[in-house]
Amino acid sequence: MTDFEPKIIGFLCNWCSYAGADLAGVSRIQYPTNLRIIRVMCSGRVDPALPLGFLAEGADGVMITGCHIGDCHYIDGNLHAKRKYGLLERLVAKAGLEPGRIMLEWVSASEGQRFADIVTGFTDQVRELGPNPAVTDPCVKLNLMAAKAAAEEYRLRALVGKEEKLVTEGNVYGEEMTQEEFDRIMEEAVETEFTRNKIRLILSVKPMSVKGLSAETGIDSRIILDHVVALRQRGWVDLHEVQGNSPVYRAMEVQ
Amino acid sequence: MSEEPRIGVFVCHCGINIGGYVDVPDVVEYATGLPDVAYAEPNLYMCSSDGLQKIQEAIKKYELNRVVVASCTPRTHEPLFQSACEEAGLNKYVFEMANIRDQCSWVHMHEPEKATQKAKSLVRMAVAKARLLVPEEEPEIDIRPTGLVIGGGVSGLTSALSLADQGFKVHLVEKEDRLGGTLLKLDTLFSSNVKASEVINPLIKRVKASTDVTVHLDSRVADVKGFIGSFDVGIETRGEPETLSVGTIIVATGADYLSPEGLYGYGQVDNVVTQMELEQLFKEGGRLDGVKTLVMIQCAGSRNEERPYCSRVCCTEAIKNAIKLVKENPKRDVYILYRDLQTYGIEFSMMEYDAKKSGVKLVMYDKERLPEVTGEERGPMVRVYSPLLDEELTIETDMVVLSAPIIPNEDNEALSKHLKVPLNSDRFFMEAHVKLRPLDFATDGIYVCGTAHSPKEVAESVSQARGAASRAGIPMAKGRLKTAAITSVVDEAKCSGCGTCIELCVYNAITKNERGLAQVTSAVCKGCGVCGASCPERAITMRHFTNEELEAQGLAALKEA
Amino acid sequence: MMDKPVIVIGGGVAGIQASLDLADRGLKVHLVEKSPSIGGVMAQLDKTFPTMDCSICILAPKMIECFRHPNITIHTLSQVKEVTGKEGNFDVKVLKEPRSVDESKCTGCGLCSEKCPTKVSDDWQKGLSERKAIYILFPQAVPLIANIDREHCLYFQKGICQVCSKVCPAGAIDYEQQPEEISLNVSSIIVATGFQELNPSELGEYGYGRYKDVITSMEFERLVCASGPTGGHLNRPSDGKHADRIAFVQCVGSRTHKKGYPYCSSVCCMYATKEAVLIKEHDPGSEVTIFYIDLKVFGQGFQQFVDRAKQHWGVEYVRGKPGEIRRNPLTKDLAIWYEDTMTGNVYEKEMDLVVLCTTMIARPGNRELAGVLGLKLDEWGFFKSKDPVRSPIETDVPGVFVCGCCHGPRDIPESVAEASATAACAAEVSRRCAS
Amino acid sequence: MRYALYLGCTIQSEQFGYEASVRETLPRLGIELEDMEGVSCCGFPALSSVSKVGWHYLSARNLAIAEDMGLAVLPLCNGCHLSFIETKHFLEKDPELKNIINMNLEKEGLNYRGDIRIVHLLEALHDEVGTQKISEKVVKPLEGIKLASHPGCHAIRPSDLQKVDDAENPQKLDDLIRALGAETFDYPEKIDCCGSQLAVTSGRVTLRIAGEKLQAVKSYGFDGLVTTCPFCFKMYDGRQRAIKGALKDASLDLPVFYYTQLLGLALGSDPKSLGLQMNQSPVGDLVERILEG
Repeated sequence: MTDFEPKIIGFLCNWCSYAGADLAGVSRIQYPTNLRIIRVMCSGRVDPALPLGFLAEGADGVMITGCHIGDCHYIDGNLHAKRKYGLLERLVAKAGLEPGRIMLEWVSASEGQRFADIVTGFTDQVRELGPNPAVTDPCVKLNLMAAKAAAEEYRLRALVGKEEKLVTEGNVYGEEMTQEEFDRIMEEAVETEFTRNKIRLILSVKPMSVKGLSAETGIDSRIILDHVVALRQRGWVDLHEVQGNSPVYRAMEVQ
Repeated sequence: MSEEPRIGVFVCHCGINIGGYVDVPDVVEYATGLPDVAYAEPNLYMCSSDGLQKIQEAIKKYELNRVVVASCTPRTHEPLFQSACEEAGLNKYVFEMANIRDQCSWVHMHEPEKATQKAKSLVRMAVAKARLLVPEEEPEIDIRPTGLVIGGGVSGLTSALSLADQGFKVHLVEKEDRLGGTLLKLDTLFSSNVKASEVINPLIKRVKASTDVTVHLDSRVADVKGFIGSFDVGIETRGEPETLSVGTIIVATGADYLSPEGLYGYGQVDNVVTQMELEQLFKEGGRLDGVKTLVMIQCAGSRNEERPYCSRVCCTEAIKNAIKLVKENPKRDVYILYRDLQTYGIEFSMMEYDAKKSGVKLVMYDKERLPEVTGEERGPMVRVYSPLLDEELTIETDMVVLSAPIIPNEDNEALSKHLKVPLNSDRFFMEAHVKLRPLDFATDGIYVCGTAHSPKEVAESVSQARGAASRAGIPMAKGRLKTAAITSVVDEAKCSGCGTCIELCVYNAITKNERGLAQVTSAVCKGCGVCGASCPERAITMRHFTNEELEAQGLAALKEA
Repeated sequence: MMDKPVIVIGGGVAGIQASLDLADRGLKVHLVEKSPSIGGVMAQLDKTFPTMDCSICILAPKMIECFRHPNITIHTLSQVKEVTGKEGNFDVKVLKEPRSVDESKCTGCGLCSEKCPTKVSDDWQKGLSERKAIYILFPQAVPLIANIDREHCLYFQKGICQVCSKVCPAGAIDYEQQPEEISLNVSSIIVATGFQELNPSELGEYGYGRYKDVITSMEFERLVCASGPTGGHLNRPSDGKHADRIAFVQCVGSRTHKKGYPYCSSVCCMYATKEAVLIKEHDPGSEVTIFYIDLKVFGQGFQQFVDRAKQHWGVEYVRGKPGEIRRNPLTKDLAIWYEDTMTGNVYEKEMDLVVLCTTMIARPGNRELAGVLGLKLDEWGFFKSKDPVRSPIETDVPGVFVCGCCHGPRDIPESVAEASATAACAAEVSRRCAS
Repeated sequence: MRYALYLGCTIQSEQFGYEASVRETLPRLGIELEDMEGVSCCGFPALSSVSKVGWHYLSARNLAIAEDMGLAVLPLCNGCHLSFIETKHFLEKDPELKNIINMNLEKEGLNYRGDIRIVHLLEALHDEVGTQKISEKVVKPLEGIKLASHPGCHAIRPSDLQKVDDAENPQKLDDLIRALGAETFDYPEKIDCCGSQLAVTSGRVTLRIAGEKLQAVKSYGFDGLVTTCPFCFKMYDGRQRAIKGALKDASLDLPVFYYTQLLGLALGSDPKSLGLQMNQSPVGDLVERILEG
């Protein structure tokens, strides 16, 4: 474990965090070499599907940093970053990956030292966790791919996109929703979308029956059946053949 | 760009800043082996004129169509290298930087091997992105050289005149049947005690005389279409609709004064008036002769739970009038009951001392124990507890003057909806940034000044009005506006018209087109990418920071050298 | 572009804003700054009230914009020495002090200062830390170019050392540089020379200069700033112990007819509130008290900011100006003596750190500049505008405009708005001259 | 250096030690003292609080005598010094009052011009002789002795009159103490009032004010307190026993000196010639220590 060097990817917003990272350099503040920085204009631009994809591909940790709340160059982009990160956290949990592998922090352009401290801390934390299991364990990888797929689906994106407004200003009818209510709906949606995408991925490898899927995923076959029905309605899954008297399903190519 | 990518990689030593810790030749050699890299070379100082020339030579010699520079931070140097590429005939958006100084050599000075490894992977990431880069256009839009000023008070008039003096046509829309606004109601103005009429009348005269300013009285803004450069503003003049085609809009709608019904006996006890009414009495003259004792009460309706903000001008206004009253008749007893004297800055501080010298009695009261006004035979009777004296004073007065706060116009709500610009919690117009963009709205081409934004005295409004005219004049002076290329673009085939992006965009850059689908006005888009990251259908692409490009960067990072 | 350029004197936030407004509309601008970098006082602030924005974070992009802008020429270490002519046609002579570093070669790598053997108290950090004799004013300096302080440089003093020229990878060190005179012909002149804080040792009050733990608000800004000498940790200068009990004293040198100045500096109540909230954010357990005469909450959102400081952060506000700050000679602890004028009670409270919010005063340089430009000063050395109500930013000299704190204390948004206003004036002038 | 020596009432009626030490030491520093004929009370504080004219008349009269002598006047007492300074200040601002006073002075052939130089003992020693010269003349340096400096209010306030030393941060007496080889440092109560002005009206308060300062001075480890004002000296020295009683603090005993007494010891004068035997605070041991050197 000692010689393990985690691969860490960091999304930095151009205006505060990236400048903070530069300041760490200008001030010659040293930190571990593991971080690989991707510059984005705003932390709110970080689509949860991106980090999930990197984790699936074996990144040991992903950090996202933006301007402090209130300092956002785009007024409230970092608020949306925060909402999206919420979804990311849920999906990482669903995929059974340690929450410590992702991080969202605010770093201003004047916080060179803070940036270095954050990177150092996160690197140590990930080093502690050890290598990303997705590399060796195909189940975890499958989960992460399912999570990524879920993050790319309409339902979760629409929910997260509306979250800020729903819980601060309310819906079109002006009904404000408490964070708790929203979280409940979100959690349910995440569970569903994650499972359905997982089923679809499994079926895309090889056709299976509901029973088989249940065995593969450890989920009650009745729940699997509901999902399969829904997936068929979406046109993502279709009947492949009937073995004995149990139908076998396959994933459809989705354009 | 259809043809095969041919990437040139240029690695900077930056003296010893990079070269001292990162094995630059090794990085160059490594870069040469990367996919689609046609050429790579080191240089002592990439940013030196010699370095830039080398890039341009290489572009020609090796027919490069992508350029990667591995050196310092793009925040300071990207534009330099981009223009070098442009001079060599490349579009500036096929350029990418790898920050191997500020974010590598300088922060890993004690681990040269690892620093070199990191530098390689930063270059690998940049190359991965560069392969996918495409040329971007910076579309230009026309800016109509005509400004719209909403509001014909001192701010609006000043803005309009400045715009005219800058050489633009101006439409001035005023809801009343005459120009002048609040100043018409005032007698004198602090700090110089100049007659309000001497300030406002010359402005009105100049505006009326100006051939560049078209005045629309009795008019209101009914609806607003378009964006910076080409706003189509529908106004109604006595029911008559008209559409004004303008390039920029200045909001100078001013504010109102609270009528403090029920406060301190206002409306119930005789001779309890507001500062505005006192100004009116001054204008009419005479009626104050009988007034021997007069009490002014500050914060009458402000700095409380209902209206938390301080109205800024009342203390100085009261002091101005108090001095006037005692100088008129030194036997007069004039009290100002205040909480915190807001006599800020030099002139107002001096007025405060003048008041004390002239014998104006300043009595501080406590918010927890407000003064009381009751109607008596002789006139209003004031009871006030002074914490400093620790006793309650009872003052028999001839008149009580309430300093009622400036409050936002009730039609701010409507106008803010038409212009799609926000109001703050006090219902005044809210600027783009409290500190550095006090006169702009987040929406390009719309500006604010004067008391429409918050309570202000005349001089501050005049400065702001001139300032707003400068801000509005900038795009109009340029005539054409080069808009950023790093913007969102909607793939209509994918868009379902859910409107999520429209709600998310603080710049109102996204609207629904006639088919109900989202469309980005790139002139207005600031390129943050929030919409793209949120689009349920993933129908929005972020130019120059596409998902594919970011994905490629990340996956390249995960590959080991 | 046929139009003549405009000269902006002073590279603080006001000067920067005026320059950008003019340059963006296509006018050439000469931005003259007497220090080695633009940025002014705002660059030294940690956060800004009432939004708690990080000051340098929001200013730095504008500084860089100035630097990159094709229409703006920045003249650092420069001062205006002579002006002739009139509106539309001023001839201006600018004197540029030698940097002793070739601006075209220096890459701002900072190696020179790293190796320079001479340590000097760092004025930019308010003397709370040291810099070298060759130095870059601050990390975000624009231009990011080193500068030799000849007063302290061993080469200029003793003719020895020359380490910087030996280590400079770019060969940018140039000991031979001479003062340079630049002649400009401009259509109008914008004055934005800003202010400075009163040095409270002039007052004798409150033991400033005698007691290390009595500091000014500007010193506090550096002390609490992440890029400051303590990396943002609030440690007492005397012994480095963390400060848990902090007092802010308003109106030090202000609103008085005895020693000091009779006027109110407009911003102290609010920046003290900001600084108090900063302390509470870092360390909610600390006790912070603000002593004031009248709480100036006249700006947009100020009252709400103070309410938040009181209710949410538990900052204590005491109406009363402390009589005296005493230090126990054995424990070195400070005690502040004051009367709470709302109750009439007198207290003595121990404090770890006392921050004096001192008067914003005019820059002494104004006198010379006023002479050069033919402008009037008020009795405290601030530039006088033509008319306090009608033309607050114009002066008695047509074509010369003033903005920001050089004509009296004001906050950042006011300075920025005024800066834009002067830009409008300058634009109007160049139009008049064109037609 | 020659001065017209103005002793005032308090010194001549009870503070003989001060006069003695001054007459013993100043000449040894090259300061010649000339006595003033026919001087009266300076009018402070008794008269000044009831009759402005009477007070300024008395002060002006004394100053006129000094002007006649063609010398700068050296009032030993802080009270007299303040009285003179204020009279000079007010008569400059009020020529009418000056005339009235001069009309009265004429009767005894006196005239107050107003160009008189008024010099405080601290100024004479610190600014005119100089600490350098003093320390050169020291034969018995007061080494290892910690002395608290008490300049006294009237020597430094009100600050906007031309006063002896900085009202917020007086240092001259401290410098003079150091010049004798003794040690001193700032302490919070340094510029606190001795309370003597309240003696007449509210004695107990006076004792408390003076007592708390003495306790503080002791707590900082000072060996003694030094002043040049007879009023303050009276409080701390003469009434120290009363203070002990009032504060019920038996341990409260602190040697109190006139600066000139310590100056004398340092210059090697005989303690008797410095009137030290007349000090009522326990100075004995400390004097011993100094003499033994």
